[in-house]
Amino acid sequence: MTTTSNPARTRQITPILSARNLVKRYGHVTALAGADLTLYPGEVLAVIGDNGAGKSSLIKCLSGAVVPDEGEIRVKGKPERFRTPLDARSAGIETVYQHLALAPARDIAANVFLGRELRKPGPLGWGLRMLDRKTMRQETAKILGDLGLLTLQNIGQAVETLSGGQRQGVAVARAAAFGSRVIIMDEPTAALGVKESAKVLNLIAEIRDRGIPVILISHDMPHVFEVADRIHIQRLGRRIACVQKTEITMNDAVSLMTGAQTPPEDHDPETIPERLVRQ
Amino acid sequence: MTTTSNPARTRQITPILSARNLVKRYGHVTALAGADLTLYPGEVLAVIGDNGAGKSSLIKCLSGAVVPDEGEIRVKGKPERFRTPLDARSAGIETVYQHLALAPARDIAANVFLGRELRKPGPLGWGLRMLDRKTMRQETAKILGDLGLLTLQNIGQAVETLSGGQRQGVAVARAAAFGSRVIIMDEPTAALGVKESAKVLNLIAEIRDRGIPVILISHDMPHVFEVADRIHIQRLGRRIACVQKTEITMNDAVSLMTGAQTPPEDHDPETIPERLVRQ
Amino acid sequence: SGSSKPLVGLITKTDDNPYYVKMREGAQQKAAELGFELQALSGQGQSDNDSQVKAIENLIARGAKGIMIAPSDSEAILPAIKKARDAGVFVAVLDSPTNPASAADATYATDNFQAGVLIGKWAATQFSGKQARIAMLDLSPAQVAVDVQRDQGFLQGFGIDVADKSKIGDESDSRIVGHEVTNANEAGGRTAMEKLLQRDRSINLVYTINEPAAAGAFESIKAAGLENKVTVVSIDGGCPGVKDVKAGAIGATSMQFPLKMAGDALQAISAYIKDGTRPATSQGLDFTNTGVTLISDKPAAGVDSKDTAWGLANCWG
Amino acid sequence: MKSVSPPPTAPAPPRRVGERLVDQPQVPLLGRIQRAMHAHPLLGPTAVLILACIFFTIAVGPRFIEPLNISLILQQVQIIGMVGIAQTLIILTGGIDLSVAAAMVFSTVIAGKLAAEAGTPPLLALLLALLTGAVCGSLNGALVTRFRVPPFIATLGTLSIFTALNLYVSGSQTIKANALPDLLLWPGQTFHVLGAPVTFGSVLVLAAFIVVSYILRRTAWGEHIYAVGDNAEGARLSGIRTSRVLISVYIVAGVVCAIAGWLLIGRVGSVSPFSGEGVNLASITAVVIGGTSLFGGRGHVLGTLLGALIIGVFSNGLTLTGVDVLWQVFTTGVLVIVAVGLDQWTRKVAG
Amino acid sequence: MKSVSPPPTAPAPPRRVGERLVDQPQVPLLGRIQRAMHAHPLLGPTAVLILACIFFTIAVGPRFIEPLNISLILQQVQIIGMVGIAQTLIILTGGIDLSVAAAMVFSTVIAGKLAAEAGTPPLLALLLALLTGAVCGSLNGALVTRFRVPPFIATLGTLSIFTALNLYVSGSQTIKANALPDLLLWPGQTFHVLGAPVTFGSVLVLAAFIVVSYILRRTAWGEHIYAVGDNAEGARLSGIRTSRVLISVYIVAGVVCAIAGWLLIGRVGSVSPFSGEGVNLASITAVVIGGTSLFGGRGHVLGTLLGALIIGVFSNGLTLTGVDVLWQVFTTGVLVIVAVGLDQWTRKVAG
Ligand SMILES: Nc1ncnc2c1ncn2[C@@H]1O[C@H](COP(=O)(O)OP(=O)(O)OP(=O)(O)O)[C@@H](O)[C@H]1O
Ligand SMILES: Nc1ncnc2c1ncn2[C@@H]1O[C@H](COP(=O)(O)OP(=O)(O)OP(=O)(O)O)[C@@H](O)[C@H]1O
Ligand SMILES: [Mg+2]
Ligand SMILES: [Mg+2]
Repeated sequence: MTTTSNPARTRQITPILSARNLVKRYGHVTALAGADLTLYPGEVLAVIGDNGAGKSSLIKCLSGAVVPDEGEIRVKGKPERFRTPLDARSAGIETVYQHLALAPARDIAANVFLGRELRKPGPLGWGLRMLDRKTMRQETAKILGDLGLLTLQNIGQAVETLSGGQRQGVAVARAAAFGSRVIIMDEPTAALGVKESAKVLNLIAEIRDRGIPVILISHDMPHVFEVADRIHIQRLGRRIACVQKTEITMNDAVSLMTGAQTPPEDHDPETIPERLVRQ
Repeated sequence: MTTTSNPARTRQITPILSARNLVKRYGHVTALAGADLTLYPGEVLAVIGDNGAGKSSLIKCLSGAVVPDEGEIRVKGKPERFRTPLDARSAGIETVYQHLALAPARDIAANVFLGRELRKPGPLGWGLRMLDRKTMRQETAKILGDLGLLTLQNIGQAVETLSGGQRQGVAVARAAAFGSRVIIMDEPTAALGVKESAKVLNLIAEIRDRGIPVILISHDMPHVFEVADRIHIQRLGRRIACVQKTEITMNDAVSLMTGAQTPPEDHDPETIPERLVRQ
Repeated sequence: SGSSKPLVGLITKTDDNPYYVKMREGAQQKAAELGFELQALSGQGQSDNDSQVKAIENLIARGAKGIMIAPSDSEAILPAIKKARDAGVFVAVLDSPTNPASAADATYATDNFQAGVLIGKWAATQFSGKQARIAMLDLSPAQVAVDVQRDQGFLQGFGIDVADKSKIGDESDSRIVGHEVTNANEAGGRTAMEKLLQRDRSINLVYTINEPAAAGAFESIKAAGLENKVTVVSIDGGCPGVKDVKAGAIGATSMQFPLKMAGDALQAISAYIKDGTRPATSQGLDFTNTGVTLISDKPAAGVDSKDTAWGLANCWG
Repeated sequence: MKSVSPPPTAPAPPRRVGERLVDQPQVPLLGRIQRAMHAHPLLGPTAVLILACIFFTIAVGPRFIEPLNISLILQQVQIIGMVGIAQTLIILTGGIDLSVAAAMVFSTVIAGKLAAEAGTPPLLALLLALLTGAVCGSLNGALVTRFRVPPFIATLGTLSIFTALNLYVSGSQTIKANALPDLLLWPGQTFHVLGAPVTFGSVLVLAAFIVVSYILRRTAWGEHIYAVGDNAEGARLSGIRTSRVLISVYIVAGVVCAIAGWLLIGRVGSVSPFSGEGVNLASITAVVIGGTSLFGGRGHVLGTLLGALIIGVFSNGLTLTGVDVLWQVFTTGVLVIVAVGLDQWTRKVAG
Repeated sequence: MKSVSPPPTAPAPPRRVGERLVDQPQVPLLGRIQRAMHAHPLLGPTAVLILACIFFTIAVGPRFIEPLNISLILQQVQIIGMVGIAQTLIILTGGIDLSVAAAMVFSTVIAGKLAAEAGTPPLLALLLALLTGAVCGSLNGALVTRFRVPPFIATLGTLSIFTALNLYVSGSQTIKANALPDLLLWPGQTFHVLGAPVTFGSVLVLAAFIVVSYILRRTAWGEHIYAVGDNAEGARLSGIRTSRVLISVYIVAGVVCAIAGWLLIGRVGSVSPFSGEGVNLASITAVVIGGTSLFGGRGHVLGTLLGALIIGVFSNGLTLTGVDVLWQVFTTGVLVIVAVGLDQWTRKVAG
């Protein structure tokens, strides 16, 4: 990808994922009141905002979990309509949901491979369609081990018997193992320990370095400022600002997010991440 | 309460809540392998530890949600056997669980007053046993307003339609409104926004200042160091250390917790909080 | 199971209908007299063939010498009966003949069609010169054999063209207001009657599948204040039913003799075990007709009947 | 009457702008209906009931809607309605009760035997019948809470047990009205409203619905029933004695079934050990048509009243139109599906 | 036989210490049984089955356990077993199917009518019967997924619909064996094993259990069925086409019911529109006794086989002991509760 550092030309980079004017209402509650979002290739976009600001609703629209009442979603500039999570997944968007999308009675490997199970090689696989549980277990152990996310006594445990953080680890591992074009994480570190959180932040940086952009929702400002390139600030169902991490302090971000401060008149939420500009 | 600053006498303060050698096994998994805990009056005790270290299991034993296989729990020095959460609640122990104990289809007020509903005054109340929904709504609105925990569009919303953070706010508000002797919070700020987290930390300090001790489980070290008096470090189902906040750095705490460092030989996890010593 | 007495099984359609309960009690008594051990089994409903098949198999396995069965399905039961007979078990069919009746060693049954004809004829005499408006309270939508035979028998006895004799409800006679199902119990009878009365309040003649249904129907007739305008006829001959005849709630009922069926069948089994004799069938029929008797306190010319005093002395329970 | 046109200068009513942060936008009519129904869950079944009444009034003629027929429908649904109350309570806790009909009939047999044969005073016989219901219910409750047998299996088992006891005690004998005291037959007595006879039983059912509705919505016990059905573990952690709530619900349900038995005696005019056929399934159907979730925690007992009425109206209306029984069965099947499908559609808005 | 005592110097087997972080402490025997049963959920029903067999062998004598009687029991449970497979699939998704028996009978009527009256070639008639089952199932599936009608109500409705169609098509007439082609009667044919006649139907059922067990445990489709029943929304968010899974399950269940219909023809030796009474409840009972949760997502189809056998053994054993039908009803009720209660006890360890 070629870009110049001339700010006038920055607009020419096509966002890999963008949303315009999304509206989502639940009965009398308006979760999204015309929200926008722009994600450029290779960046980590943090989404921050108060509780109930519509962060989860926004990413649910992007991942096909809910269909917005109004608004448009584009992938690489092409309008898309995601009617199911599978649509988004086939478009290469992998998501870790806040209320984890796990099957509690199934074991960890089954959850990691849910929806894309491996079959045995050879006739057992294509003839008898036999699952390759052994490989799935091994892969799972490997993924979890590599990520260092879980201190597990028993890999065959049902997910419902895991501790809160262990469950979240499973969900993150799943997204990380399969994400291809975009990875969205809704508060992936909320239940994680210090060590594990650090691992997830590392992981996010690694994924970005592999060229895959990440949307990260988090309430943890130090985490956000550690790993994000740009920060999308959501308030009352709308994006009120989106700034380079380097252009804003933590305090200002919090003020914007809580409404204590408003963004400057000339604020342009679509600026290209510096990382890309620098390239 | 009278105490001297003579360390030799500090042992004479009776812990308000203590646990000795708790063991809890789930099938092949050992969640608690002889855990201790001591909570002194008027202190904030933070419990930290890796995912799966047994923090939630520990407080579930203290709150009567599970019955430990072995070990002893004392309230004000008196041995107690909590067979149900109600037993613990009658002993004045109020808990915010990590997997929130809410009735998702009920509205916010019903959840806040669950199990201790208010009845109308007069014959409607004692004769017809009529609930005073209006007062419960008003009280709820007041509690939530005072705590500043929720930005809600509709107080009559079912809890299942709330955002992750809003739900947590409801659970915290409930415990704070009723706690009488001890309040236990299992990761109360995990899903909360910056502003709301700050409110909860304030709240914890306030509760402590009212003389009610608090046990706080959290993965957020800055939060822990902001509000705790002593820090209980849990590892592999056991308390490996319990130190004054002033005696330890964040880094050391994390090292202990992750096993990168072991506590000194002469470490005494039962020291009295400085706050009390100072009084 | 330790007894050395020969074992005989009795398989009824249900275990809760008083008709079969009485049949069971009668059989128990008779079996004790004849020195049999009797085991009573039953299906789970008026049309439950599967349980009856199971019951036959289990009785064969238990080494029964004779089986008495009131088949729920007159045809589907045949292979099981054949299996029993092949195993040397004497099979007596009670109450409802199999189709064909020759499939069993003996059959003791009411001619249900005849039972219907009797009340139909009796009703016809009550309505000579008067326009009848008829409500038909049947058993179930399934059109099982008893249901069809009684219903069609009644209509034919009354003098209505029944069209297909094996089908309820294909008549085109305007005197019939409608058919409803009752599940042969009081509550069903009441509801069905209410509905038909609401459809047409000029109903003055009610056919009912059995006496409990008749009792229920009469409740709703009474509630509508029509008890003096409506005549109810029924089939069964249970003691509560005969009392209803006596009290005027039911005009006439066809009495059957379940105790006689069971008793005769046990006698036949006993004889067969002793010397292999097989009973003969009633003349002109392929089964042994245990008879039906019309019970009414309003005897009608041209129809034989007995009064309720006789009925109470001979009712089955 | 003189039509009054508005004064031309009348000021437009003041519009409260910005009251909500985000203005409620214009929503199409269909959407608005959906939302209203979502906010008021009884609207769905009510609409189905009204539509059914209109349909049958057109198909059958005014005879369908006259007070006499309405009174009849009420009488016909009183048993299902009363048993439906018991069933609603249990389904709200996340259970199901297959033994309701058996418990009901068993308590009628006890009452009848005692009053007609043992010479027990009528009131005492009635009270003992209610006690029988309570005992049946507490057996179910004990199995569910103490022995953790799932309600479906526990009540399937007690269904067999009660049925057997019932046949054993009654000897399958019907006890006729003339042997029964007036008290037991009282629910079948009528008084007149608008020239139509109304039974005390019908009134009793309506009263029971109002009382139970009050209890469920206005008392702590009701609140706890919903909470237990919604999230049993959460309710327990919140300090609700879930076992005690469950046991009490089963006992109350048993008593309600016994009251239904009383209505049954009044309606049938006798005590018959093999009444109550189809009442189990019909009661569950009424509950579900009324919008109560089989997973517990969501629903309303007045919905069950509407559900029972819907069943009654269909069954009555189809007969009056003269449809063959075979096609009545068919149509009932279709209608149950349509009624619930319509209700589901109104809920979709919650997405 | 000479008893061999261990050589006194044999070294103790090497103990792997510190393998787990926390050593598994000594657990009392009862607790160990509980744990074993928890780890192997089929142990509970298996134990109940074995206990029942031992009990009846003592009560009845060796006649109970001889091959002839075992073969008989197998024949008697084949319909419940086959329908139980369909029911298990649906219950695993969190649903319930009340129309299984009606769908089964309807497909037999279609096969019988075609083969005996329309002169359709036997194989074609059989295939069309299976197709009928598939159509019945897909109607249920469509109602559940497209119109969001809860499975209980959807299948309650289709139960009425299929029953009516069934009576209509068959004209309530039984078709006798001699009018039916051999192919349709084939499942009732026997061959001999250990001198006892075994029907092909029994073998077919056992084979079906093995195949479905394989599918559920070893294929992605099986995995998805469990996931949908466990957490439908979570499965959807994980990219599983939940509607497609549900529809396919209902269709397969319909086909399995049609196969059960074939067995039914073979067993009864005729096509009767009134068969299948009690099969609905019995199939659900078998599933639950087998340890499958009515809330979906947990359980195993082989448990259903055990459940069906337990039902069959009780019903056969009670008859052979000569218990009267009244007390058979009673005992069956008690036994169902005890069987499931025992199973629950073994699960308590999960806390
Ligand atoms: N299914 C639903 N029904 C009704 N209201 C809903 C539903 N889902 C979300 N909402 C409402 O929409 C608003 C936005 O919710 P959302 O979950 O998007 O917030 P969020 O920014 O993710 O908050 P948090 O940080 O607490 O997770 C909230 O007010 C919530 O109550
Ligand atoms: N019901 C259960 N069945 C089996 N294992 C369980 C159960 N509950 C907890 N465990 C196991 O016990 C261990 C301790 O769990 P616990 O929830 O106490 O951890 P925690 O310290 O609270 O972790 P986190 O910070 O992630 O919440 C974990 O390994 C978990 O898998
Ligand atoms: Mg969120
Ligand atoms: Mg925890």
